Amino acid sequence: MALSRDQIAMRVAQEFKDGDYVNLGIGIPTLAASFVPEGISVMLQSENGLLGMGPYPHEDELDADMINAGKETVTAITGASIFNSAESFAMIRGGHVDFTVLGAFEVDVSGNIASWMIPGKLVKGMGGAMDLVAGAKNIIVTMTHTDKHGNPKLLRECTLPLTGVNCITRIITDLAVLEVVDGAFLLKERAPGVTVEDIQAKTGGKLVVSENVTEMRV
Amino acid sequence: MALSRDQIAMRVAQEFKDGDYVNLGIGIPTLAASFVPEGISVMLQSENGLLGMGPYPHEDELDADMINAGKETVTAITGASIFNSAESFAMIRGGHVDFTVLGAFEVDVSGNIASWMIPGKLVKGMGGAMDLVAGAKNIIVTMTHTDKHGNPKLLRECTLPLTGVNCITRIITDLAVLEVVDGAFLLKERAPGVTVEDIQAKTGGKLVVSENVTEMRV
Amino acid sequence: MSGFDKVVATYQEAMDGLADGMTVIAGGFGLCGIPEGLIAQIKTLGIKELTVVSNNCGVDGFGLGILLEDKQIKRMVSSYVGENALFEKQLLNGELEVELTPQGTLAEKMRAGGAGIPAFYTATGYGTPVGEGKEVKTFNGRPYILEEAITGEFSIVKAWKADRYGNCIYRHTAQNFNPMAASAGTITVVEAEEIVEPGELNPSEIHTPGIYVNRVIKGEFEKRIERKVVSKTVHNTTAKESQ
Amino acid sequence: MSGFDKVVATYQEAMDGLADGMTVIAGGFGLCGIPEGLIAQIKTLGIKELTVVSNNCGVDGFGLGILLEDKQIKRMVSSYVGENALFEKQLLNGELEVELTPQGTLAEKMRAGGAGIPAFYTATGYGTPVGEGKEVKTFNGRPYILEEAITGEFSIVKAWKADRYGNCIYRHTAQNFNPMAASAGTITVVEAEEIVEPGELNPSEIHTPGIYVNRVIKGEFEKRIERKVVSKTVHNTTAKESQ
Repeated sequence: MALSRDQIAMRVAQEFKDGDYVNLGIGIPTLAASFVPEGISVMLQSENGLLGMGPYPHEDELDADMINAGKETVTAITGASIFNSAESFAMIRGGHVDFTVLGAFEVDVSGNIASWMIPGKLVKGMGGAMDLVAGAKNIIVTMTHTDKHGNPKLLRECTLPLTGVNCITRIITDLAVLEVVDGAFLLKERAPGVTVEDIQAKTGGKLVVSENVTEMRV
Repeated sequence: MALSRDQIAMRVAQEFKDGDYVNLGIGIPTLAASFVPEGISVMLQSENGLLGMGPYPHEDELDADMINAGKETVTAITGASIFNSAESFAMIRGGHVDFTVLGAFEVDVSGNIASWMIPGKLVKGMGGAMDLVAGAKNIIVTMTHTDKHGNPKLLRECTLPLTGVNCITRIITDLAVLEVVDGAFLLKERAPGVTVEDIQAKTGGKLVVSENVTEMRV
Repeated sequence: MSGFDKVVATYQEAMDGLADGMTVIAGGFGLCGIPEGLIAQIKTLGIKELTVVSNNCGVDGFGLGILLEDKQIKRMVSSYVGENALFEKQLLNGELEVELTPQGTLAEKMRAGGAGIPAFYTATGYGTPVGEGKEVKTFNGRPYILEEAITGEFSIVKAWKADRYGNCIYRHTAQNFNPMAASAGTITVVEAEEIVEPGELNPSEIHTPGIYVNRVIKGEFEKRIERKVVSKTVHNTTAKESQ
Repeated sequence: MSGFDKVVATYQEAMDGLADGMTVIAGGFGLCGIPEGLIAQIKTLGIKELTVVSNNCGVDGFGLGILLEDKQIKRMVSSYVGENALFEKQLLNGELEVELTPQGTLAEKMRAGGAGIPAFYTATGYGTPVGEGKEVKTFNGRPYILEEAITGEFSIVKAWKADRYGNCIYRHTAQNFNPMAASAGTITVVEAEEIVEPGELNPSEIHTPGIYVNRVIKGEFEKRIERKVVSKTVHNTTAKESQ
């Protein structure tokens, strides 16, 4: 059965190692912060200039000068640092952030990602997404395996304008965990109750099935 | 009569306007800080990361963490700021420093300057000089008009490796004040008791005499 | 040090010299750390045909959004826009141009503008619409695009505390783009919550040295929150560990 | 947050992994703000064929100068060198190479290395020996040269206070090249006068965020003064006005 948003986030959080600096996009990626495994600490980077982002504030902690990259009110953890936007993206672009987790409209077998623009719809901008996919050491894309019409979002070649090229290494969907290897999606894990054939049918680009496909632990 | 070092410095200080940010090189330029005219304030930038450099410290103020670009112990004035070297040269390169005053071996009618390297002698490096001549809005060269053998230092074309090209606008020597205009040295002021002919004889590059050559006030 | 006293008393003095067609670089991220009074003054002045460089364009009726009301902005350089209906309408009408720039590239372009770096290479945007028409060069086997610096006739900046010499510090994440904006304007105007005397700020804690600043004015700020999100749970703020 | 505790107890751990032929980027300006104990550890390790990137190379018997004694440095990238006799001798002997780089370009190259900017244009050095062989491009009628970023296997940094997460602040002009060095090393080691607990440093006053730092060690510093100059006159420190 397809995973819930929380379950996808739970699987994402299993990627983190103790001591990782992580930038989480809006949506499912942000949920991953709630499922960091026992004994593991990660520090959250918010690209508007905060390293060590904490939970949302209580009513009495609200501060207009303390927001995250989604413009939401936040707190800082003990030991956080705050800096300007150039410094923040120096961290990102310079490869100092260990993980970036973000959503996408499409990814393809070349590791390209399209996540910011649907022609014909109003374009609001890429924000920090292009910098993040160009800079982070490891990028994880989280999304549903297909769109709401059932069309594959893992493609041979992205059809939408790109956010970045040749940058995606790992994709975690509601059906599977895949890596981008040698011009194909390498299937590593499948959601409980989902068959390899289901995944094959819902994947647009070339799929290579790993010798040992395991079940996602969620 | 040729001016003393102090007199050259005194003439340099007359260039400053109230509110100027100034970077002074080692030697005569540094002396200029002592002759800033009444009613005028300038703020000194030291390229190792100090804006608002003060006088040398008293013995009881000595602090190894407080030095100037010449590696000498210094103090900071009230209202100073201290920053890293990249920020310091962002200020310089970005044209935020109003005046740079520095010495030179040679200058020429194209506004080129040679100040850091004499082939055959040990080369110690350019330090911040190349950044300063590339960045400041106004550069004043202070030097003796001739070398110790009496050879001109104001030339048609510099013979030594350059520090910067097409960047010098004003030269203040022990004999004269000159500007670099249209491929020539424009003589604006002469030292008391020094004739235009003296200056002409000691200048290597084309000299144009201003219609109204005044006497340097020192 | 009278020549370094940059404090002005009125918004009129603060924005004196701003004219039609100029480029204004504004600090702020969303509604956080924006020079509210300086923006209001630009509206009052009725200056038109502005190019505004800012990560966002405010919201309907607040922040840079108020400059849309009388169509004062011709062109917007931002990473994320369209948080307001008027912006969308003017964009679709062709009354407003937008140059979308990745957030990190935008920050770096402003910094470069202030630092005398005319252009730099970045991997951000290579192979995307952002990279189209830009020079490409490969370093260590990876392709990068050339991005040029941004400067403006005016920069408007919001500080927490500024001293009379223009030294500024920013509060929490209201820092964001403000230091880069401060460095990139020919005339940089700082609107501060508090003006202090020189010496009250620790020299090593100053975010923007006064050399970048031309005018300082004390402002009153509404500090509107764009997205108020509150936690209902008890939490400690030390770690993201197994919450 | 155990995964973020970067404090190590010994200099051996601090410089673990350093090997012959590596590039070491060092903070400091002259003898001000130099990681004395980390330099001593490199000497102890006897690592050879190093490329050292630092504004200067210390003096005879102190600072980076001690690495010359056993000819550990193959190549020096600096803006100003030769404050010591041994340096001069090895340079003239051909035992040591020097790449002279303008001070501002050196700082920017380190920053670029840390910031993922592979190269940038600067006017500094155009038309001089520094510009020879470098790409030239004209922006707004002015020629600029292309300078590439510097990164290193190790960066050694001297902080005033560092917390366990690696957040650093520097004292006075001992800041200098240290923040850029910190950003440009694959492994960045900070030697601090004092190690504090997370939370003791104000987040907005941190000069180097801990993300750039891999190891932190508490050092003891001699802090030698290179040029002690003392004023004999009575002065106030408020202004350079008509002294």
